[in-house]
Amino acid sequence: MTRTLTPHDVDAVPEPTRLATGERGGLPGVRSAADAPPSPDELRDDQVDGLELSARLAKTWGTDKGLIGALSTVDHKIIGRRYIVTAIIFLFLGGLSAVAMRLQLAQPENELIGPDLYNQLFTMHGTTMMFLFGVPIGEAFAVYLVPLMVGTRNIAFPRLNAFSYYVYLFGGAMIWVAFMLNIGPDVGWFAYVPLSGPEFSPGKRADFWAQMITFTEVAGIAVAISVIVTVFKLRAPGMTLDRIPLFVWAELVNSFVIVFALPAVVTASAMLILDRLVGTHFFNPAEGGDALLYQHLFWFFGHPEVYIIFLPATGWVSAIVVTFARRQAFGYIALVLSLIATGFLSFGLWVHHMFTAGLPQLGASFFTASSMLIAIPNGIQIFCWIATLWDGRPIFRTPLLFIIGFFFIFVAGGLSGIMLASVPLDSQVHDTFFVVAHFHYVLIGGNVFPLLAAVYYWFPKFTGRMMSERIGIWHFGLAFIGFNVAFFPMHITGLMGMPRRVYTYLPEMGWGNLNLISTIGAVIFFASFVLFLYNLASSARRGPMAGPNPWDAGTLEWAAASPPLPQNFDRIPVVTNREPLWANRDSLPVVTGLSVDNREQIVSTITHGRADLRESTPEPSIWPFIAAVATAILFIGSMFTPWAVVWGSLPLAVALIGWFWPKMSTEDER
Amino acid sequence: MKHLPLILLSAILLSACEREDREYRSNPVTAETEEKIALVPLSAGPSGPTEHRSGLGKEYEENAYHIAQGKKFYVWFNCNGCHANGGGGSGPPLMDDRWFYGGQIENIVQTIREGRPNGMPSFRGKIPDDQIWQIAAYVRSMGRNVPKAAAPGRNDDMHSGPAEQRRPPGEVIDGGQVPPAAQMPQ
Amino acid sequence: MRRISSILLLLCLPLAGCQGWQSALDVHGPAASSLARMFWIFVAVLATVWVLTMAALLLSLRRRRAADADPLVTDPGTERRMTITISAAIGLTLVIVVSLTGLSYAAQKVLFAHKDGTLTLLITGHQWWWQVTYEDPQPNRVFTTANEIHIPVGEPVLIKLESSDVIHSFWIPNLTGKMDAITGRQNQIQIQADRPGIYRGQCAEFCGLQHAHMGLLVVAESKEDFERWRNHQISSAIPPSDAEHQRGMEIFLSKPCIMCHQIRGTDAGGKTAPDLTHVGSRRYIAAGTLETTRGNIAAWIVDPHGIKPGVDMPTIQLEPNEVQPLASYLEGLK
Amino acid sequence: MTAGSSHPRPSETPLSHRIVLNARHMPSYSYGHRSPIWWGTLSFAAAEGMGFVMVVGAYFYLVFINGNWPLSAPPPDLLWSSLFTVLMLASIWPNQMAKRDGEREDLSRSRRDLVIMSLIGLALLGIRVLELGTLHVRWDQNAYGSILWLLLGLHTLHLATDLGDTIVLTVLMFTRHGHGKRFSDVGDNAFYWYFVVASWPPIYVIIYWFPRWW
Repeated sequence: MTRTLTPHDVDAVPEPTRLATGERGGLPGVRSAADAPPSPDELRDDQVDGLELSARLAKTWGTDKGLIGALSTVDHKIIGRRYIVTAIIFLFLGGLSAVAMRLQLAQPENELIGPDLYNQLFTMHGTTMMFLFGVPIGEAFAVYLVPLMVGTRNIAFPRLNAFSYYVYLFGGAMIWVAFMLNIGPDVGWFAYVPLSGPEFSPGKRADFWAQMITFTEVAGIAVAISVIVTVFKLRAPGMTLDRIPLFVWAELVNSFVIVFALPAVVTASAMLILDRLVGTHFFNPAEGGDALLYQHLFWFFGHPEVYIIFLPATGWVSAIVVTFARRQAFGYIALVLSLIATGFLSFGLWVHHMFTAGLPQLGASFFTASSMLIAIPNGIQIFCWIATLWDGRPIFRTPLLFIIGFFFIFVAGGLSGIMLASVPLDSQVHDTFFVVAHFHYVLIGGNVFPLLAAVYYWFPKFTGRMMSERIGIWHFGLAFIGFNVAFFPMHITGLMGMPRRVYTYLPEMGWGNLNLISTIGAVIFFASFVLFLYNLASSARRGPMAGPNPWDAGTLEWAAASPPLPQNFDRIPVVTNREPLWANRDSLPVVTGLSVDNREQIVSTITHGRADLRESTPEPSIWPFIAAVATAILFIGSMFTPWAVVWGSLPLAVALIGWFWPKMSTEDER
Repeated sequence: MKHLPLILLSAILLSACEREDREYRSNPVTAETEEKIALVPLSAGPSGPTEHRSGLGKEYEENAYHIAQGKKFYVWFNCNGCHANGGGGSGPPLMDDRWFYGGQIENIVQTIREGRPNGMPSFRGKIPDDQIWQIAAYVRSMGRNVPKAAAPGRNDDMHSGPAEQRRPPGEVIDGGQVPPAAQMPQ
Repeated sequence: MRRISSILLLLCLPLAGCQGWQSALDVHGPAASSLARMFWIFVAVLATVWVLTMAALLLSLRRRRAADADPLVTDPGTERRMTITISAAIGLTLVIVVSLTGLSYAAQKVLFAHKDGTLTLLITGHQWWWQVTYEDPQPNRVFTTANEIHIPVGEPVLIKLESSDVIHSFWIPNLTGKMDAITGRQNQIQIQADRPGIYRGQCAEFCGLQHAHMGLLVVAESKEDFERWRNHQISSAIPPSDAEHQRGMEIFLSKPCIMCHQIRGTDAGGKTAPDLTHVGSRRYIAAGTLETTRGNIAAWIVDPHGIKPGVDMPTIQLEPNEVQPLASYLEGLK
Repeated sequence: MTAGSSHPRPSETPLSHRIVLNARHMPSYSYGHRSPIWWGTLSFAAAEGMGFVMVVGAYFYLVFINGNWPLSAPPPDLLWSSLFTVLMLASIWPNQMAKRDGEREDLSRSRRDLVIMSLIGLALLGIRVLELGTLHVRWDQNAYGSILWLLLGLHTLHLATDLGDTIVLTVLMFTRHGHGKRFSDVGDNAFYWYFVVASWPPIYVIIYWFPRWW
């Protein structure tokens, strides 16, 4: 065998000129403070080494103790951990509401749950899974892992990142508290007007839904921008575009999709809440509005949303397949290009959610074609992963098992999606349990199974301990069986004419047995999650210790300690290969010269990843938390009076000024 | 101090859920609510007529669902035939603060149920009691005499002025009094 | 084992899906049958794709690499072979996708092509029942009914769909796919039944509390039966034939019923609830929820919210001895 | 170590370091696309621009749904809005100066430019208030009024946000923080102002001229 690799040779570290730009900070002819030589009093990491370096950096980058310290932290790992835990709590809440619904549907004319509660339950289930779990979980992993994987010490805009977490938390808490108070939204997770409009949804229920959208979208866009800039500007020297880990590529494309898709749903929910609260007529046909406008806006976001949920999962799959196949990814370029293609195509499919709305036929068939076309980039990804496994030496640990489960389920879901892309077929199965089955195959197969794999895979990095393999196998078995038993029969129930979102059905419809099977499956599936919870809890305390790199993986996060120290890396690594740890098994090439006493990071160039600046990144601050509280007050207040937008913006402005007001840092003292 | 959040939460709980509760099946099927409301403020003797209000009215006029139902029935039962959208026509306006027969919800229920001179028919036996309460709650919302958070928004209909929730909170001259402007000169 | 079980489940699909009162695969109309045929073509093609992909996946799990191989080292020959295989697979995917799109488009053109028919219905979705108006050039032959439509066999029937409140979706799976009834718009769909029968449909777009109980029946019958039915529906309600019915009618007319319901030929003229002129001739009441029997009618009148919580039909004050005549009268409105 | 059994070389200790580059003398900040903040601003502008695109899309959707436009209202007056447009376009010049003087790290000129920009922003906000009085339609009158107010409100929101940002930065430049990296912030603030300016002409044409042509 011969070594055929990336553009550059593996072993040789490129010349420093190829790793750094060497350009001045100020413009030509300007004596800029940017180019002032660093203060000689400031300790730099070429002056200390070893444990002392680690300890000093940990102090510089650490988070203060106590509540204020915890709320002020800007450490991407702490925020990321909170994000992940919160999203998984919402996953469990969504799961519980699903089990409640399944119990109600277990037999015809069951009287366990009435229509009002049932409608709130399925709305909460969908809303939670899509907005409070699906979108945030991908971003949460990005917040934790992307800075580690690109070899930097913190995410770009760490305060914005902290702010986004609190906004997300408040939004999620708000809607669940509303649900507990019997003010939960009851209009479905896409809240079609006029049902969700002022006339047919009295009270505050739909307002809570619409404001929850605003909360999560503000949070989502903020994180997406942090991730984009982290990937663009904070990559370790030498990490050219073609050496970016596939996971990071997936999160990057995902962030772009978020930035361009989320404004559509914010527009839709803003129009909805304006209709409801100040009497605008966007969706009132009697005054020139149109109910379908809402559907267009919502699905212009709603379909990319599916890919916002799926794209990070492709990143997890790529990372895990490569590690456990013991082979670098086959078709790296093809994988990256299909990610980008998926991102673009996802904006051209939205009408296939509206095939039964009576739109012009020719337009509809255009969307059939584009919807089916997305099978191509997804097919390329699937085939490349299979090829990687084919030429590898698969090691069957729990993460890989879940990935295999992902293949089985996701491919089936993707194929049934092709049926839904066809206008005529969709006219039969649209809004039935067939669709319910389809999107659970796609979403659980395409997101939850990879997520579980990812948790098993990165748990040692997050906590320093391994998860139990024995329980993991049981977890996988139960989850796989439970899932299929729960959701496969739904294809048939749907074809037998059962519409979705019905709280009960007549005995003579003949759907009873299939529904009972689904319910049994749902209970098994939920049991597997209880097992998962137990595994998490017991492994976090008693699991065997994991070293920095328990799986012998190749990407940079495994060069950091498990769990990583606040500074991530004692020195910023220099990247010479797509899988740096596989290419540098004896010693890691690094950059020195960064401050030990101040939070300095390397800023690099976008394409070639050449080190350009050593910029300082923000210190911890309580202001993002205060700003998030002010934002929550503004958003919640505006559901009750439009004037909250005015008076609520004052505390927000104060918080933002506090946030951006420079502190007395050494930089300012000079 | 430790229990403060809990107390706060239960306080919110108590205040919020009533407003959003959806009680479909009205109380005892046959019951007509036991309100004793004077039809007119006149009575023999020095004191006014005794009244008894059960407090049921609050349940209706602070509940968004009931008011919304009332809004629907207001149209279905053709109230707007005489009262228009509250501005009045052949019947008196309902969105101002002038009430010939009292502007509390109990008075309005009484008016709908018993009818009034000069054209207001009695709907006893024509409209079930709980729907009368719902309509009365809606009538109360026309002059914004209900909590803002429970008042209805605009309808998917032609625009006929700001929706009930966007009107300024109104004041009602209490039970069965004739406003000064409508009194006979002494 | 798991694979076998899921394949077994897949095999169950045809068995289970083909029967059923409201099944999309139990076809009784030309549209539904071509849809079902297309569905099976898709299933066959896509299931094959799935099986092939899974076979490739399972084969790929064999360990081909030496235990101590460097994960960065790849063999150019293998790379080339895998590239060719994947390109072929992608090419095949493209072919499949293009042909399925073509098939879909062709079917769409045929299915949704306008066919000439004589009968036009206006169906209005309400929360939570269907109002049906049979249109006719002669105004005196226009009539309104609810939740049950009759159509002549073998004839395309044009249905105009409107909504009086929120979005509903009209769907008779045995006959054809669904179409939404959207506030402020009018959509059209054609249905046609090939043989006589009773087909059930149900609202398919979530429309609020009682979305689950918003069914309707399509009764397909011979042209003669249909005309007989139509002429009967046009006529006013049959007057009460005996004392009990007479008393039932009196109760009906003295109660809140008349505020919303209409019985043509009596003083009851409400327009906001289903027309009851021939309610006894309909197979179901409460929008496909209860079979029309005297007992069910009584149950529905006495406690509508026990059957459809949240429905606009109120609970009314009735004396115990009023229920029987009322139910009996309504049942008699054939 | 459970993972050890099936894995070739799990590592338990951190790798040793091999120094290949020294960053000690790299600049501590820079301007334009070399600075992360610039990319952050660009991304926000992209997201918000998408918001504008959505609302504009909704505007034309409603136009085509209705056929007649602007429904039953007369088109809005041109006076204040045109004045607003002229001032907005004129602000490009001082804005460009602020950017240039910031890049030159010239404190006194930057201060002057920022004060000018703050005043222009305030004037624009004032004109906007007057402009709102000449629309001849309320947001709750019909769908045309609704979308018109939404579009204008969205732009006003951006105007107000950037004005607040400019004022804070101006104050900052008059404190002891007015040096070093702040100059880069001046450039980024100017960059965001370009976005606010650039988003206006299309909206102006759509709101004020399109109804006259339709």
